[in-house]
Amino acid sequence: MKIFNLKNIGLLVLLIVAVFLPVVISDYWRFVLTIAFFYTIMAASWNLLGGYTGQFSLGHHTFAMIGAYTSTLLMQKAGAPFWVSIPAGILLTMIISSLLGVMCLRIHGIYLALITWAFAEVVRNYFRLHYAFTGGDRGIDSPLIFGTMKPTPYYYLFLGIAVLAIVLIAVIMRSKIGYYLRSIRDDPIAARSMGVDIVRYKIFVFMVASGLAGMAGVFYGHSIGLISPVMGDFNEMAMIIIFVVIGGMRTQAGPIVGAISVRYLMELLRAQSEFRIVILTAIVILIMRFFNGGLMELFRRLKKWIRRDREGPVSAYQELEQKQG
Amino acid sequence: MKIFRCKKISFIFIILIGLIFMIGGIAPSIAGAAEKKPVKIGQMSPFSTPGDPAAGKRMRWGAELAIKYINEEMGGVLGGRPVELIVEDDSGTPADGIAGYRKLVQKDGVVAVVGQYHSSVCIAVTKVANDLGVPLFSSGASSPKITESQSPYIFSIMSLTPSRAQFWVDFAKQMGWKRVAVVAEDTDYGTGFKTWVEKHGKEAGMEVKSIIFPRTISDLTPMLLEIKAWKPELMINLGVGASAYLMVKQAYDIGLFPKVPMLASFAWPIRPEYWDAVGDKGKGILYTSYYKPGMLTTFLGEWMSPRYKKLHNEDPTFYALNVFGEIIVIAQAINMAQTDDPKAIAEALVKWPYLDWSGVVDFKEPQGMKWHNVSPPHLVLQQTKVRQEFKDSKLVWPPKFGGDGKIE
Amino acid sequence: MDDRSNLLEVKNVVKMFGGLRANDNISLQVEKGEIRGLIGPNGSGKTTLINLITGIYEVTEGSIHYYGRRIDGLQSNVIASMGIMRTFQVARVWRDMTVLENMLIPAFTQGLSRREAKSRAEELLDFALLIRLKDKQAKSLSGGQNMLLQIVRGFMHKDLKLYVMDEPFAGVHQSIKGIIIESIKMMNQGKDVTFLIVSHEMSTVKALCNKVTVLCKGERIAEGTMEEVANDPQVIDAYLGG
Amino acid sequence: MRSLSSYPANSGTSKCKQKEDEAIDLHLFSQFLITGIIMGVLYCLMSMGINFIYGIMKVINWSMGEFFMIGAFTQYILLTFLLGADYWYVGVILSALVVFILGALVQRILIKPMFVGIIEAKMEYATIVTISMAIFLRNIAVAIGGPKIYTPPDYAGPTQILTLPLSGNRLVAFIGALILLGLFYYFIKKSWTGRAFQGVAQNRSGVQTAGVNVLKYDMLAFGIGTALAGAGGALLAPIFLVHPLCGLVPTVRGFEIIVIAGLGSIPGILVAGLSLGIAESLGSAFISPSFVDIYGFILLVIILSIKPYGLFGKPEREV
Repeated sequence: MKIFNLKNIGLLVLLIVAVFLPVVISDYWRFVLTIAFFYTIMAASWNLLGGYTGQFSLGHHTFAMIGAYTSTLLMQKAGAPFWVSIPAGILLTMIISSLLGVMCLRIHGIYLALITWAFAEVVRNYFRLHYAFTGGDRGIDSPLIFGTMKPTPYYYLFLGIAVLAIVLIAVIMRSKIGYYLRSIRDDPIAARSMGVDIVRYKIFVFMVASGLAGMAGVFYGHSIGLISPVMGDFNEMAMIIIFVVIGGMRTQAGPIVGAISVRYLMELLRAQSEFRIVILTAIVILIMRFFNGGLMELFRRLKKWIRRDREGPVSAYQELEQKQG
Repeated sequence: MKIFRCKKISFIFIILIGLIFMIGGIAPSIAGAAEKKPVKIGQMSPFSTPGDPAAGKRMRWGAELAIKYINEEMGGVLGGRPVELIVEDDSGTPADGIAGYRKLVQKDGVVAVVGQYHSSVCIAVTKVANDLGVPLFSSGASSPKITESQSPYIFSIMSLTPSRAQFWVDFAKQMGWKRVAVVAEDTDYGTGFKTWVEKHGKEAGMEVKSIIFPRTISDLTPMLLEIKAWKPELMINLGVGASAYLMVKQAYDIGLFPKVPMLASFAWPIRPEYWDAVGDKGKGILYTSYYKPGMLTTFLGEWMSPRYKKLHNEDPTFYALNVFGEIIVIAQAINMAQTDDPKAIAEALVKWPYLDWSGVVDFKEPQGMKWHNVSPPHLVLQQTKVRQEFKDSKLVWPPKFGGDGKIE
Repeated sequence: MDDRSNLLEVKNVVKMFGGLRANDNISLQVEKGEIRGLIGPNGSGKTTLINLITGIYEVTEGSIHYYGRRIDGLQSNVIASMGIMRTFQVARVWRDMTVLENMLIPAFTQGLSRREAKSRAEELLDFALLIRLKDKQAKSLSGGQNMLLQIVRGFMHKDLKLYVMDEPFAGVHQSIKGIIIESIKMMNQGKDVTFLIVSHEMSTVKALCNKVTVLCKGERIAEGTMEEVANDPQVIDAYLGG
Repeated sequence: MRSLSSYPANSGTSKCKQKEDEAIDLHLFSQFLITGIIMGVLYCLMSMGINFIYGIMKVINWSMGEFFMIGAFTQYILLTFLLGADYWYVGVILSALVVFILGALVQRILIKPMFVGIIEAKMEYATIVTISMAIFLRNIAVAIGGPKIYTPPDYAGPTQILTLPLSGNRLVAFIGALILLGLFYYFIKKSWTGRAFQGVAQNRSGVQTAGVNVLKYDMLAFGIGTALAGAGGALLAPIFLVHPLCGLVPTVRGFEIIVIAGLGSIPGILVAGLSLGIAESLGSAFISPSFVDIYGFILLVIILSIKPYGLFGKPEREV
C-alpha cells in the first residue's frame, strides 16, 4: 500500500484542519470540541471492545470514572504530582479491567452485559455513598493540568490523545491481533478451534479499551476541574453507544464521526434540551432497525452512488460456475 | 448579607429601594439611549437526566415570570430595552455546565446567568465564570464551597447548608429534644446537611443519628425501622421529590410519624402533590420555610405568587421564587450600572442593595462562605390540617416572627 | 512407542448431558495416514465425540490421547496448535470477514508471517476455485462454498496432523464435493495428514475411507472396512431398526 | 399539644437496658425480615417479565422499567379521570392490558425483524434497541409528565402483619403480586398456549418445524412480559408514587434477580427474589441501611463467582 494515497492525504488534511481550527473558532466551540474528543476516545475504545470483539460491555464509562477519581484523589489526598497520579490512574483502570475481564471470561453475550452493568452501578454507588472520601454527589476538585480554564491547551491535549488512541486502535486492528478479535466476535467457537487463544485476547482487549477509557477519564478530570459521580451514570454509557451506532459500528471512522457530529448536534439542539436525548435515541432506534451501519454506511453508499458503481454483486455461485466452465 | 425583616425598618427601606429602582429605570431613558436591542439573561439549570429536571422546570417557570415582569411592568431595562431569557441545560453534568455557560456568554452574549442547582456543576462553572467575568447565580445549590471560592462573579441568594443546619439544631434545642435523627438522600444536598447537623448537634450536646439513602429509592422502610428503634425525638426529612413523600408515608405506616415529629427541609408539604401522595398520613408535618404568607414580602413577591399559581396550579417553590428574584435583581443592577457590560453589573451588584421577592438583598464580601451570599430567614411551620393552605399553616418557630414554640 | 498406532487414541470415553449419555464408553484408535470414516444414524453421538476430541466439550469419564499425550481437558486452541483441525456440520466461517481473512487466521495462530500466510492462502484458494471470491465477505458465499472454505481453512495450519471433519459433504453441490474429495486425497497423500470424517454419504465414505467406525446410541458397535461393516447385523439393525 | 419531650432520660442498670436492646433487636429483626419478603415478592413480578421474554426470545428487555412506569401512569390516569378510587383493581387489569398492547406493538415493530432474517448480530441489536427505547420513553415522560409527582388514591387502609405495622397498599400489592405470579405460573404450566411457550423456550426451531407460528408467540410473549411489568407498576403506584423515574429501582432489582437466578428459570426467580429482598433488609439491619442498593450487587457478585450462570441457569449448548 502506498503511503501517499488519497485516503491518507485526506486524513492528513483533516488533522491539519483540526490543528489550526482553534484559530478561527471561539473558546466555546473549542471547549465543545475538547469534550467531543473525549467522547471520541470513549466511543472508539468501546467500539474496539463492544463492536469489533463483541464484548458488549456496559461498564465502559466506569473506567473513565475510575481513572479520573484515582488520579484526582491521589493528588488531593496524597499530594502526588501529575506525573505520578496520571500514570497511576491509567494503570489502576487497566488492573481493575483485567480483573473484571478474568471474571467475565467464563461468560459471554448477554451475561457479560448484565455483569458489567452491575459493576458500573456498584462503582457509581460507592463514589456517591462514600462522600466523606470522594466528595459524593458534589464531586471533588480536580487540579487543572494547565492551571487555567481556557480551553485551547486542553483542545490540543485531547486532540493529541484522541489521535494517539485512534492510531493505537488502527494499529491493533491491522495487526494479527485485529484478525483474532474480529474472529472472536464473529464466531468464538470457530476461533478457538482454529487456534485463537480467545482467553488471552479477550483480556488483552478489555485491558486496552479500558486503559484508553481510563486515560481519557484522567485527562477529562484534570481539564474540567471537577469530577462527580455523574461520570458513572448509565446515561454516559448510553451516550457512548449512541455515538458508536450513529457513526457506524465496527468501522474505524464511525466512532469519531459519530462522537463529533452528535456532540455538535447536541450543541445545536441546546434550546430543545428536553427533547435532544429523545431525538438521538429515536435516531439510534431507526438506524438499528432500518439502516444498520450508521453514517459511515451512508457515506459508503453515497460514494458508490457517485461512482455509479451500480453493478449488482454477481452471485458467488455463478462466479464459481463461470470459472469452472 | 443581612436582610432587615423587622416590619417598620424594612418597610421604609423597601420604599426607599423602590424609589432608587424606579429612578434607575428612568434615568437612562432620560439620557436618551435609543437602542432597543434586547438585553439577554441566561438561565442554566438541569432540564434532563442525570440532572434533576423537576427542579429545572420549576425554576424556568419562575424565570419566565420574571422576564414578563421586567418587560411588562418595569418597561424593560436601560430605558426600554427588553429583556430576553436564554435557557440552557446543564443536565447535572459539570462538563455540560461549562459548555452551556461558555455558550451563553460567548455565543449568546448574556449579561448574567441564573439557575444553578447542582452544587457539582456550580462549583465547576464558577471556575469558568472567574475567567469570563459574567455573574453566576446559585439559585438552589447550597454547598458552602460555592461561595467559599470568593469569586467576584459568584452570587447566591440561598440559605447555605451550615446556617440552615444550625437553625434546625437551635430549634431542636429550644424544644428540648436531645435525640435527632437525620434521614438524607445521597446527593450533595442530603450529605451536606447530614454532616453539618451532626457537627452543630454535637456542639449543642445532642445525639444525632443519620442515615443516607440512595436518591432513587422506593422503599425506605429499613431505614425508618432502624430510626424507630433508636427512638428519636425529632426526625429531619432530607428527601427531595418522591423520596421525601415516601418517607412520610412509610414512616406513618410503621408508626414512627406523627408520634415522632418530622421536619421537612424545605416547603414541599404545601404542594398539592404532597397531599395527593400521602393523603391523611401527612398531617402534622413540620417544615422549613423562608417566609410565611401574610408576612411582609415585597410587591414583587405579591405580583409573582398568584400568577405562578394560576399558570402552574401550585404554590411557587423557593427555587422558582429565587430565580424570579435574582433576574429582577439583575435587571435592577443593569439599570444601576447603566450598561449591559457584565463586569460592570457584577460591580453594581455589590455596590448597592436591591429588592427581590422577599425583601432587600445586599451582597457583601466577608471572608468565608458568606461571600456574596444573601441568606433568607428561616421559619418552622406546621401543617395542622389535611390539605392546609400555605397561609393557614401554623408558625412554630422562631418567636421573633411570632412562633409560639408549640407543635400540635 | 509405535508412532503409527497411536496418532489418536480414544479410551473408554463417556460424555453425559444432564442425564443423557451422549457417548457411552467409546474407544477408538486412529493410525497415522489413515482416512477414517465415522458413521452412524442420527443422534448416535458422532458430533459429540468430535467435540470431545477437539476440546469443545469436557469428557465426563475416560481419556483421549494424541501421540501418546493426553489432550482431554486442554483448551481447544491448544489442541488446534498441536496440529488437530476440524470442521463443523454447519459451516462455521467468520461471516463478516472476507474469504482471504478467513484463510489467514489459522496460519497466523501458528506463527506464519503475513506474506507466507497470504501466498499459501492464495494457493489453496486457487486450488479450491475460490480465488475470485477472496475479497468477498464470507456471508455472501453459498452454503457449499462456505463448507469448502471451512475445509481449506483447516489446511492453512502449517503442520496439520489430524483433520476432523463433521459432515463435509452434507448439502454441497456435486462440483464442490469433487473439490473436497480431491483436496482430502491430496493432503492425505502429499502431506501425510490423517482424516477422521463423519458422514452420512455411504458411497463417498466407501470411496474415501479405508476403515470406518460405526456409532449407535452413543456406543461403538462396529469397526472395519466398509464391506465388513455393511454386513454386520448390528449395523444393519441400527440403520433399519432405528 | 406538647412542647417538650416525654422521652425518659437514659437511666436504669446497664443489664436491664441490654436485655431491652436485645428484645428490640429481635423485634426489629422480624420486621426487617417481613419487609424483605414483601419487597422480594414485588421484585419477582418485575423480573418474571424480563425472564419470560428472555426465555422465549433470548432478548433482554432493558426498557422494562419504562413499561412499569407506563403502567403506573395509566393507572393514575384511569383512577383519576375514569374509574374512581374504588375500582382500582379494574384499573390494574386495564393498565396491564394497555401495556400489553404497547408491548406487543413494540415487539411487532422493533423486535420481530430479529427473527425474520434482517438482523445479524441479534444480541447486540436487542440490547441497543431496548436501551435506547428505555431512555427514549423515560425522557418523553419527563417532557410530558413534567416535574410533578402523581399518586393515585390509596387502595386500602393500614394493617399489621405479625410485628410489622404495614400500609394496606403494600399488603394489597403483595397479595396482588402473588396472585399475578400464581396466574402466570398456572398459565405457563397448564394452559395449551403456556405449553406452547414452554416448547418455544426449549427449542425454537424444533417448534417452528412442528408448524407452530413462533413469531405470533413472540409477540404474545413480549406483550405478556411487559404486561407483568405494567401490572406491577399499577399495583405499586400508590407505594412507589408515579413519576418518570419510578421504574428505575424495580428494573435494577429485576435484573439483579435474573442474574442471580440464572436466565430462563422460573423457580429460580422466586428463590432469588426472596433472597434479594431478605439480603437487603438484613444488610440494612446489620450493616447499614445506606448501602441498600449495594447488597443486591454483593449477593450477585458472590453467586456469580461461584456459579457464573446464576443459581439455576445453564450455559447454552453452543455446538
